[in-house]
Amino acid sequence: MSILEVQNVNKSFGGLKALQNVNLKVEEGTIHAIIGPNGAGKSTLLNCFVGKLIPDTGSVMFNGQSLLGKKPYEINQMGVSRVFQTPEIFGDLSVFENVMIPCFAKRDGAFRMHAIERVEREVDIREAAEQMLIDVDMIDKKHMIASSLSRGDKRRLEMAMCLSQNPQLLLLDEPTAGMARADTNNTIELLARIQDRRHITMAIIEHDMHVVFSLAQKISVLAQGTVIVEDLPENIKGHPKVKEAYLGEAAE
Amino acid sequence: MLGLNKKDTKFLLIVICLTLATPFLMQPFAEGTALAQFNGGYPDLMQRVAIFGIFAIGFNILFGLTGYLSFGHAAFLGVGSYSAVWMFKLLSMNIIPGIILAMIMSGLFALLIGYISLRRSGIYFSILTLAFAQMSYNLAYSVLTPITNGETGLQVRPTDVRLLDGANAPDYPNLFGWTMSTSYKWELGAHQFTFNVGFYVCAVIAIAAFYLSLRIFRSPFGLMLRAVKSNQQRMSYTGLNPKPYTLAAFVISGMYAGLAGGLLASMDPLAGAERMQWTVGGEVVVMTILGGAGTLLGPVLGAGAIKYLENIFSKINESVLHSWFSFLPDGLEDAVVWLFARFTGDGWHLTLGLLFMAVVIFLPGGLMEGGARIRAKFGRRGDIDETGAATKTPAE
Amino acid sequence: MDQIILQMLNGLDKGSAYALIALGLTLIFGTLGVVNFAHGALFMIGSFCAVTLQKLLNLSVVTIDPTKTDFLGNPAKIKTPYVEAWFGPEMGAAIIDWSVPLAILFAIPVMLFIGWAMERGLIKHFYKRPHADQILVTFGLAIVLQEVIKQFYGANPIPTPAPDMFKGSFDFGQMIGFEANKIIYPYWRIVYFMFSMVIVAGVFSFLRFTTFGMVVRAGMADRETVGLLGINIDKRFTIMFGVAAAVAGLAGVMYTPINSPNYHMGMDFLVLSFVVVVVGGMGSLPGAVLAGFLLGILESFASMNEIKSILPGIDQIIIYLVAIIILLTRPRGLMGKKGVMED
Amino acid sequence: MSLIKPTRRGLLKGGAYAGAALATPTFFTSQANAYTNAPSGGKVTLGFNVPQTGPYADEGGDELRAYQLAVEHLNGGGDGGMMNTFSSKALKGNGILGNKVEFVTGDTQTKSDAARASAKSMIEKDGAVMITGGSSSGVAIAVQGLCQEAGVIFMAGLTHSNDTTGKDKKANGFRHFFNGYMSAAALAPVLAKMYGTDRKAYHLTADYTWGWTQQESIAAATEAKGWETVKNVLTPLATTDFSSYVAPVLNSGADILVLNHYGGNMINSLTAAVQFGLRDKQVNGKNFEIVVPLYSRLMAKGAGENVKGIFGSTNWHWSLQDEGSKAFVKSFGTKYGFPPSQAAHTVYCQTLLYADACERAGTHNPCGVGEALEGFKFSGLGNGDVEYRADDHQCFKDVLVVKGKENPTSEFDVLEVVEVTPREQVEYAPDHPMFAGGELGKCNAG
Repeated sequence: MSILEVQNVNKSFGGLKALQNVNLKVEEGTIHAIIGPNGAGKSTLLNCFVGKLIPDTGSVMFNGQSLLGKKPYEINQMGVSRVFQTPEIFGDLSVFENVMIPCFAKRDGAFRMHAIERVEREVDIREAAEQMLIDVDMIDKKHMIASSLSRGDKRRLEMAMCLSQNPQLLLLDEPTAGMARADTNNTIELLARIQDRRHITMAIIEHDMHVVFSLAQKISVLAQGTVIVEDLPENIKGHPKVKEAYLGEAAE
Repeated sequence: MLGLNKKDTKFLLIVICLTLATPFLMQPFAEGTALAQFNGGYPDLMQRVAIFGIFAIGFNILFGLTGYLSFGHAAFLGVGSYSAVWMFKLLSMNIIPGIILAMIMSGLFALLIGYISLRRSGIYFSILTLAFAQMSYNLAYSVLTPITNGETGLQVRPTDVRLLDGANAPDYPNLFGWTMSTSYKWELGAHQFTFNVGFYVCAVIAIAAFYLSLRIFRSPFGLMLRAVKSNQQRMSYTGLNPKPYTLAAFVISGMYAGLAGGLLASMDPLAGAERMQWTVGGEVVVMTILGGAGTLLGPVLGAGAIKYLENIFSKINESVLHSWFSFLPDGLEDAVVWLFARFTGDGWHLTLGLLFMAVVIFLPGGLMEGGARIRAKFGRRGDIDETGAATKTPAE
Repeated sequence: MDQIILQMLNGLDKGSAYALIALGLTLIFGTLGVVNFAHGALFMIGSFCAVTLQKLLNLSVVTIDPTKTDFLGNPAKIKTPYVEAWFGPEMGAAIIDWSVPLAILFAIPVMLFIGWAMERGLIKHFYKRPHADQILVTFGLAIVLQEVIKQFYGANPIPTPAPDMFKGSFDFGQMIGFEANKIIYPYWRIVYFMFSMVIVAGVFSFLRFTTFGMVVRAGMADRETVGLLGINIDKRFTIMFGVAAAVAGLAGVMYTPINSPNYHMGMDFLVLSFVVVVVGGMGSLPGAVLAGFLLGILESFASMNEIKSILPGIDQIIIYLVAIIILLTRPRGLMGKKGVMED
Repeated sequence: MSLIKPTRRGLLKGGAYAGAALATPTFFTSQANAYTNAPSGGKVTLGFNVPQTGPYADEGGDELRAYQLAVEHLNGGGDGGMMNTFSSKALKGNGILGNKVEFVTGDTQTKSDAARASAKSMIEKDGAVMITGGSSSGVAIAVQGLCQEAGVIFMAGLTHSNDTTGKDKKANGFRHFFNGYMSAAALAPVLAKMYGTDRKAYHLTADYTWGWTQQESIAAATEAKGWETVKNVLTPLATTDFSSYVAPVLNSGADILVLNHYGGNMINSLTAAVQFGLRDKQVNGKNFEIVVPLYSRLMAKGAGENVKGIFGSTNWHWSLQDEGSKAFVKSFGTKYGFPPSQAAHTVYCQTLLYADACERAGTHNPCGVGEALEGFKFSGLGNGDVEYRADDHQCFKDVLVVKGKENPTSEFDVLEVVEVTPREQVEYAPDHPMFAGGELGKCNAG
């Protein structure tokens, strides 16, 4: 069963058509990679999933419910989390607090006036957050201020924040961009482990083919705003259309 | 105790002790000495420090936690004062109904202004709040005179209705018969200490206000507010709606301002339109930053520093200076007096301006950072250091 | 109809003052990202440049005239300004008469210097600090500046008249076919309007047509990239700060005949100038100018009796009301850029 | 309770007055002090509460100079100033009732809140037994109310609103300065004489209480002389550029413009009116004229030569030639090098009058002092024969009608006195509708 279903989505900015008749299905429990050359519309598409952009036409269905016109926090509450290309974390807060916040959001919803309760006494939340930090190997950095983390750790923290919500669908925007090979491998391993353990559906935008082919169970190739191929990884490798899209770009 | 952990309880106890001992702390010098000029332990100043402390604590919940800089909080102070005085006129000179209405009205007003202003962020938000406050001030000064008594300010009169008060009820603001202006004096050698009912009412309320703000700082709600300041985008992609959180903080801080306004009117039953002017709103901004925005105790220190300066420095005139420096030879005396007179008496604004600049330049975290540095210098990291969130580490 | 034209003229005139102050403020916002609460004080200092020059020109030789007495019955002191002694009475009197326009020449170097000194000595260290800190430090500076002026010149307004030839008014209405006395307008206000147009045009063409200006504009858009190109953008920004101070100062100099300067006037204009800049949109120079004129004109119309009789007190709040409406309908003011000062 | 004993000092009319059980311990009655801040130790402290920052700081500074001079004279220093010409001879130059006069100063900032805070600190901290000063009616009324509650005497400084001794009058408050009604009563006959009785007036009025009361007074007085009030336009206090209010005047058919403004507002509106060339115009076949009902020399200076030939009224002017005025100008001028302003004159008189009343009453008790001031008739302080009316604590005295001088001989020579309107002409019944609605109440000694 597909958890995310995109049908005939069009989006243009002024005269520029960023997305044209995009169709996409993400199956539950899989890792689905979206690849494509620069400017193919990958990030635009992702923005349409999380409520940052609203498509001009078409539909985006999540678990049978339309995401169109919903606010980002509503979409998240439905079970969609997103990791950004440049890590979006709470820079002024400690690592531990960063992870606690999504736990609160998961438990208490979009708004709750819990002004008299104490963070210290929220045992469930604290335990969940600590477990999450152990899972991502960051428990030793629990009390550090998030903005003082290394770039890799920031991204790992962001991932931990998303995962701690136990989302049904995790969107990852170039999770390994700018990482050293070792870090990249760690990330691949982490994602694989999570998928294995929690069966979270993931949609990944990625440039690094090593990452894509290590993780993805299905791949959509986006070029010039439209999905040109959607297939299993082994079929993508030698696909002529994909070659054309990438070579065309290289030729420019 | 009181739903606080050990550190916070200790911190709160220290604050309580300091507050209750204010009549001693602000009156360190013996009467009749030259330094007695610097004594600030008289009722009006102590009340004002406590009241503006409340105002700043409330402002800090908005600005310190969410980072939203409002220039319009003076409007809530004014609304609080007007509501309280109207209660004195209509219902009773007992301050309880006045203070309750002050908080309700300012809360409603804050809800309205906050709902509109929070549609924008950053400087756009600041200007929106400023515009609302200036509109309130201008109207209160002129067109709304029937409600506000304009330039003169709303005052109580013997002819007022005062439905709940019997024939023997006090003519001045009181708490069940205890008039705010009653003072007791204790002379201890050359020292004189004044214990004023009004001040202790303010002090108890200020402690309660401080306690509430401590709880908010330590609550999940407080954590969410800090998240608003840190990264709103991440917040909404984490399934949290920043708007109601910010609006709640705005309304809470507006009610704190209203409470302060109600107390001001209770200590001195006159509500002037100037309370709504942007300079008053700016003053609370300055108090908060000066003391240390986002710290628990900083805003109170800032409020104290500014009110002390305003009331004590402006009174040091040239004849006072002459009496201090009369031991110097004539020519030198005049020169020294001239020099000091630039900064005191009618020059007290200059001292104020220089203080702002010095604090921001040398103590970026405000007075609290100064305190932390002093403690660090003596190689001791006290408990307050962390619980007071004086350092840059977030108090978890 | 004549009333509308008249208020239009008034609006343009008020607007030109607002526009000039807002222009300088935006240069500082836009280039340096600094919230400068001392900008009103710069306007005030500009005004006091005119006062200072007038005082300097009036420095006098004092002679005792035994035939007259002063208020205490002592022999009166007769003062003859040095300029009259040097250039002869007529020429000297003419120089004194023209002290306000002459103050432009005096104010430009003074204001450039003050702007430069402020930026190098203080503001430079606050680029990376939170806006709240910038507000507090510049607010402190504004207080210090105005108190210093008060020490020298006292608190009362000081009359600084326009030159004689600009003192009267002329019948603008008759020129365009109205009856006499329908549309009367003072010469000096026309001069002020023209002057501000020249300044605005000057600043815009400086930014548009000189290489210096082009670099600054590029730096405003993307400071880091321009810095990477090996251009010393900081130095140019310092100069822009000086220019902004000079624009504020000149606005102040020319405003003195309209509004006798006092040490407090900067604070009166501070709030207003921020409102104008924000309504225009942060970081947009044309926006600042446009908003200045818009608010000036609306303010003038709001003070018309016909409108006040329908909405009493509307002239008290019009500026703020317009600001709220504009900010709610256009999130970044009239012409604001995304992301400037939104956090 | 052996250590903690309540005293009257610092007690702002507490529970004792109200008779509330909690705060009325019996030991109050055993107190030696019968009233707030009774002087002790051979010293008496007066509180001078004047604007030291903000637009009226210079006026406040001048008041402070006059206060210092008065204190010097009361303590027997200097040349004695107007003490020598004052008709009452109770003052001996040995302080007040033998107590050496000391003073404290404070900053009103021309804001009711700050002024009250400052006055309270004088009463609570410094033990001031009398508060005086101020440069605006809002502040005067606010501080007057405070002094009534606290049980000290308030000798008002510069306040011109009818309300100060009208609907906001207080038993503990006294005003030497004149008011809007008196300005109008003095000005209207002169205006009628100079400009004729068939005139149409256009009023620009500062949009707050003082402006309204003055406008009401002027309109009533001039209308009684046959003038017509064409229009009254309220201008916001914060206005700095009055062009849009001045511009429509010429087309309104009015031939007189009345500027009910004070301070910075007055300077700016007058400057705008002159710049718009109103005074060069002919309307209804008559020269267009401008009137500024309340003049202050210090402020008029700020308008430069725009004031030339413009009529107004003032409380006192240094060029007066009576003995009292001459003595004061000499004494002040010798000490400070320039002539005193009307604000300085008023507060000097107020200080002397207070001291004299204490001497005559034989006490500093506000009730005794108030009784001595009520109905007190005196002369020799400038302004001819003066009476502090018992009904409303307003001083009645001659009012000066002045005009901006055409050919000033010095920088202080801004105004010239056109007419000294005798006291009878500006008097009114205590229950005059413009002053109705208030009650003096009973004196409060704390």
